[in-house]
Amino acid sequence: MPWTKVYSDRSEFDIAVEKDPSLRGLTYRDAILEASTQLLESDKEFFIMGEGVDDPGGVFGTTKGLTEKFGAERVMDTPLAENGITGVAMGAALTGMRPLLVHMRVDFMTISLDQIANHAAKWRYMFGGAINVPLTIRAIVGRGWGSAAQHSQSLQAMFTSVPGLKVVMPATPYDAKGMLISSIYDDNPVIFIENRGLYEQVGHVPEEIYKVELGKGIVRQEGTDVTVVATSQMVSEATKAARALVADGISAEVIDMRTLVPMDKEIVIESLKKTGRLVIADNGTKEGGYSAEVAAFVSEEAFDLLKAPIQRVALPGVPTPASHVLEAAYYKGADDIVSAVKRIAG
Amino acid sequence: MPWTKVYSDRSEFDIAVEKDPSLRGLTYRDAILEASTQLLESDKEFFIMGEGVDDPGGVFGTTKGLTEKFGAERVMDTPLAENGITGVAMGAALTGMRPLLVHMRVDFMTISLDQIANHAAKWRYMFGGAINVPLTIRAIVGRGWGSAAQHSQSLQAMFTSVPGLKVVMPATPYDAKGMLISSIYDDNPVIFIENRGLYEQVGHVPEEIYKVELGKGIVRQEGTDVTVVATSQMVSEATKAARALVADGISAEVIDMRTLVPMDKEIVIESLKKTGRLVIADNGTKEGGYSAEVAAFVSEEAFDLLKAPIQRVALPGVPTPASHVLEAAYYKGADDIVSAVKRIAG
Amino acid sequence: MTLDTTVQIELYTSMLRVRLLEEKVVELYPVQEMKCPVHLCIGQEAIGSGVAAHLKSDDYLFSNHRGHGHYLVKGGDMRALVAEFYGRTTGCSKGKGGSMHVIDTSVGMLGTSAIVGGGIPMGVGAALASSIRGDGKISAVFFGDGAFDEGVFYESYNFAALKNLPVIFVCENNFYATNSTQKARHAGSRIADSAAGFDSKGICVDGNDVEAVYNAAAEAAERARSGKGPTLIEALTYRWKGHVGPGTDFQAGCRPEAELNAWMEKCPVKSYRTILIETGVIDAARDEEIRDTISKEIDDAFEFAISSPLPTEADLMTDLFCE
Amino acid sequence: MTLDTTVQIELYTSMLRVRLLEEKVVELYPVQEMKCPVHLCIGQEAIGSGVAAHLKSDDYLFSNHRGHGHYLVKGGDMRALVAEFYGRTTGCSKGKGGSMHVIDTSVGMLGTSAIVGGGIPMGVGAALASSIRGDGKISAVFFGDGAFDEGVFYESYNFAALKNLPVIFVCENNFYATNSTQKARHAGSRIADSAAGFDSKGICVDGNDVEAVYNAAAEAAERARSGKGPTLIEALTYRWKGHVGPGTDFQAGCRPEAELNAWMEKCPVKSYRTILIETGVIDAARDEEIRDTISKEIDDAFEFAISSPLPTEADLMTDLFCE
Ligand SMILES: Cc1ncc(C[n+]2csc(CCOP(=O)(O)OP(=O)(O)O)c2C)c(N)n1
Ligand SMILES: Cc1ncc(C[n+]2csc(CCOP(=O)(O)OP(=O)(O)O)c2C)c(N)n1
Ligand SMILES: [Mg+2]
Ligand SMILES: [Mg+2]
Repeated sequence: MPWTKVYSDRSEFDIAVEKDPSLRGLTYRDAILEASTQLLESDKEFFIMGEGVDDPGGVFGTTKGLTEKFGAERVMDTPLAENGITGVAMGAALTGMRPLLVHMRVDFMTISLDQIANHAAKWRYMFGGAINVPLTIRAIVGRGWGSAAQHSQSLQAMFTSVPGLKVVMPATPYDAKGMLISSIYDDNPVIFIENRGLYEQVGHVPEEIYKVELGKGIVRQEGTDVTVVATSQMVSEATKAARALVADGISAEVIDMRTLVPMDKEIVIESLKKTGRLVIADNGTKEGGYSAEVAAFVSEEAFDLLKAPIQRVALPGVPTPASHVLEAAYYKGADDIVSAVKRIAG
Repeated sequence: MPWTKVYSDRSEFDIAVEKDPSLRGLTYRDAILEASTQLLESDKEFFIMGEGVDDPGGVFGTTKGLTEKFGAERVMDTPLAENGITGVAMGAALTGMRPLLVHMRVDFMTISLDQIANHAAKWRYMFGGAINVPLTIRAIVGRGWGSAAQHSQSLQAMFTSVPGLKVVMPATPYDAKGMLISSIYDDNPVIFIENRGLYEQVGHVPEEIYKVELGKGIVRQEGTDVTVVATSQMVSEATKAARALVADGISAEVIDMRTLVPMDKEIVIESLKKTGRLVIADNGTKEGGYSAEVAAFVSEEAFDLLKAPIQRVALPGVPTPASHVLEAAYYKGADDIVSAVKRIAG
Repeated sequence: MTLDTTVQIELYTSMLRVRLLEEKVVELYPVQEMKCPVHLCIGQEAIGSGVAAHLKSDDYLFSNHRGHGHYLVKGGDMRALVAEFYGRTTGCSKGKGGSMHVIDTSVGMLGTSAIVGGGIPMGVGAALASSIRGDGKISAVFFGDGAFDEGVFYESYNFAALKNLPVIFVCENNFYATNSTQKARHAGSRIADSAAGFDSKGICVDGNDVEAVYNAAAEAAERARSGKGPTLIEALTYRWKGHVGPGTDFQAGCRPEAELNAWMEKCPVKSYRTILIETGVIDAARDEEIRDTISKEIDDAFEFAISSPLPTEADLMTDLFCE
Repeated sequence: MTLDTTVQIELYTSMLRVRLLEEKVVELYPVQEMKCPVHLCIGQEAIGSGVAAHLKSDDYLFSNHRGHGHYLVKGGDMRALVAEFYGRTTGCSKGKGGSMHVIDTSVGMLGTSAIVGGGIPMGVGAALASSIRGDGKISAVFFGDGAFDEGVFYESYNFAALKNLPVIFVCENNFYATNSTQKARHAGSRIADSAAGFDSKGICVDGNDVEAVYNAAAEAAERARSGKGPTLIEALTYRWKGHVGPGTDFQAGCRPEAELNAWMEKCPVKSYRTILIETGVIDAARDEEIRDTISKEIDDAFEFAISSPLPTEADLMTDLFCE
């Protein structure tokens, strides 16, 4: 299936198009923009709000031109008031609208954690199912350019630790579009996390509106020796690693979790039945991160399948440093996954 | 050592006093109050602030009478403005003072997560060690009485997921006093988490000022068959469980982690060398909780010691329900630990 | 402006209904079958009643921890409210919310947040939805003087005023947040005046005078419905009971007894009753009749609640996500 | 009030020093050796210079993402600043902070937050510390009109006014937060007026007129030092460069070019130079001399930075906790 494929760079996709000219290439950024555009066109109850969504640059390009096209009431710049604005979006959602709130950087969402964790996450349960919260929040995470501690966090664990939030991290343009549409039509609050490192990535994206089911992982690369469970941008690092490992005679299976909550445990367990070895690659902090939950559930529910220690490839337990030398040491990539696999591969 | 002992109820302590009249019994609540009083008396740079610290009731009794005694400038009631006030406390800390900020319920700290996670946690690292943040925040967690979703969370995982915060959860009156004093004199931001279910617990507490080192767990009960790693109020549940398990011929070792970050991995590994079996008991949510990190680190660093799946006894992945029937089903106790142990015990 | 007697009787009935319900809670709470904290609004009834008189059934209302009255005046189902106090499956939140979390979406009562200030932006958001849809609905959001401390009030009001949204901010200033006085928390003292900073309208009103509240809310509702944006109503009042629970709190040193007594003199229900009787709008018999009807409704609601089933363990994991 | 010529020359020198440093950044940034975002304050120099003139070396200052100027006017070490731009171990934050996170505790510059509004409560907290200690120090906190959107501003100001703390709030209103205009974000338009809601003092001042800022800050500092509490200074100004980076932004449609040009006419440095020359405080030769001294300092700082060592991988895990 063309849409299950991860293209690590543009040239790879170009080769694929030569073979199959029906493929429609779109960047991850444009996939988000296209989903947003089509939702604005097709659904009066859908609207977008966020700081700078009407900016000439359009939140890294993902909202570019939308205000001009759909008006400032449906694509609305907001004051810098993250907690209040989140509550505003939530209030609109409670009336049945489907707001999409955009945060240029996930770091700013700590300001609105009360509305997210105490309100959006709890409103339905707390009222015994009497009301839904069809709110989606786009959170942009990932590496900047010397952006340092307050502008490049990857806070997925903050959201996965609170029951009541769906948390998704699409890794491909195809999933970015399909999962954004699914998130909007999901009647629950969804934290939709995008790694800005993916924006330039190109992949096949159908023109029509389509959904990708939330809560399902996907095998990006089949393998038999070791399972690499990856999220978001680490998926392409994992596929690169898998390719490199072939030379060592190691066959790695790469699973893209796509949805962090609710977690697709089945797909991990099925893979471990083959491989018995697990590496988890996530771009959040290692200690207390999402990778911890994957390791924990496996050591609890699938322990007997494990033939070797679990390995986590995730960020070290310090804030992001600014200096490029330190940044390079801080971030993890395919090499680190290769090393982790080798540490436990039979 | 008298202070390493966990007394599950008052009568147990009374018996201990009969044997050793030198024991000085104090409730957990009064241990906090005593530490606060002694710090106020002995250190001009120490002060307390928080909503209701001057209340006649005194934050569940833990600050009772302090404003009368030390004045409203050193034991200061604040507006309901959690984010701002946290920043204020932090600003005072940056000048070298040692503020203690008190939150009646951890739920309200989500409002101040920006100051905690983006500022307090990062200030030292972000400035290359040029400045310290000797700020301590008391966060009260745990079960209420039909208090429901927004008034009874146990959010330790939210703090342990952010590098730069020390996170402690003393389980006994002795540790409550000693660790509060250590936290105040630690030059780093410390989240000091108290389970309100512990306030009535009595234990030996020396009268003088003393410290209990942060970052060190403690074995509360020696055993050989299974290790129960517990936090806070789950420590006494774990000791009860260990006692009950004797009847089944199972010898459980109970470890009180005391400090969640930095984690005392050594004490867990040492115990697993004996037992090879691990149960983790924490009063936070299971999925994405602190228990996940313990399981993850063990499955990564001490996998070879494990003879059986890890088990987690922690809260189910829903907000706290109000109805007492649901509350009873929601919370975990000694019975659940016993069951978990039995599931994996040989 | 002199009100129509029908409206006057409605206002009176509305307040009395809240008062009698709360008094029943006071009576039965010690039995310990309502196993959750209750925050009573006895003494503050005029505010909800006066404001809600201007809300249509499909207008929106958001409230806080002290929300029983708001729920009732908006038309929320009394049986479901009381059943919620008792943690029953027939409760408005199926027992999952308890007294602090009540909802009745059928009358636009979209919930209460027990996080101080938490409901304020939601009221603004509902108004934003109405504005985008152009459906003519308005929102009211109730909060205390404590919530005025919170930055989220400021952010929400700014946004509402900036976008001219149809929302009424109702600050019930009872001068205390738990046991902390307004003076201990606010550098300024005139909450209503702060609307000026947003080039918006603030009205300070005697919150124990239901007609004064009614008139202020009339203006606010008119502003909302005619696109003039939000209004900040500050209604001065006093809570008779302790912050939480059915008892009084002066014994514990929380507040001066004399202060309470002075405010009890200004009881919104009793004083309005006197006015209505003196002006011949009702007589004692009619008053009895009204009380009787309400009392029956209340008795029925408590019976309903007490005889309703408790949830079972199986209900614990339901209602988190909508499928 | 006519200022002493020494003060005038100091103000001029202070502004010029910031301007020339920033211009050097503009010149060298394209080389891509400063590998971090830079937020330049060219056009806004008068504010920091005018305020800092009233701060003693041990008074406190907190700033934001646009903080190079504040760092310099408070007396921060220029070498360490530039080395920080270059991510060197000799940087004021050892390369861990980058341009957005600069500090010099030896002169009371306790850091900058790149979270909009994040530094404001800290400035209040430092003032609280001074108030408790009675050490006579005051604090200044610099923030933009964007930070005025945030609830934390409101909470912080309320607390400072409530407790009469010795702190000066300096809002540099350059009418934009990134590319969002003040009108698009504030329901009201007079930031300084909002102090009235806290029964406090607000002063709106021409932020491009260094003496006007100086005079406003004199009053604010006097209030702070004499126990009269905070003052909110709103200084109207304009940023010449794009929100981030060394280039202009009108080409990209971020702002009207004419607006920029009009503000460039009101250059705080140039216009003050003209005044000083016209009033004979300095002459062209003296101006050259001042510029020369500054340029040498700047060249030295850049040389120092560029020749300083980069951190190594081993530095990654240090500085998290104080042992
Ligand atoms: C954010 C937050 N801080 C603190 C609390 C604890 N708390 C619950 S109600 C209350 C007082 C609220 O006062 P006010 O808003 O005036 O309402 P009132 O109780 O007077 O009706 C406080 C402090 C809370 N629930 N939420
Ligand atoms: C809480 C928060 N929201 C958004 C941002 C992104 N951001 C960085 S600077 C900025 C504009 C700030 O405007 P202002 O406070 O006026 O300062 P200026 O840049 O004009 O000096 C924004 C929106 C941020 N850093 N923090
Ligand atoms: Mg109140
Ligand atoms: Mg600005």
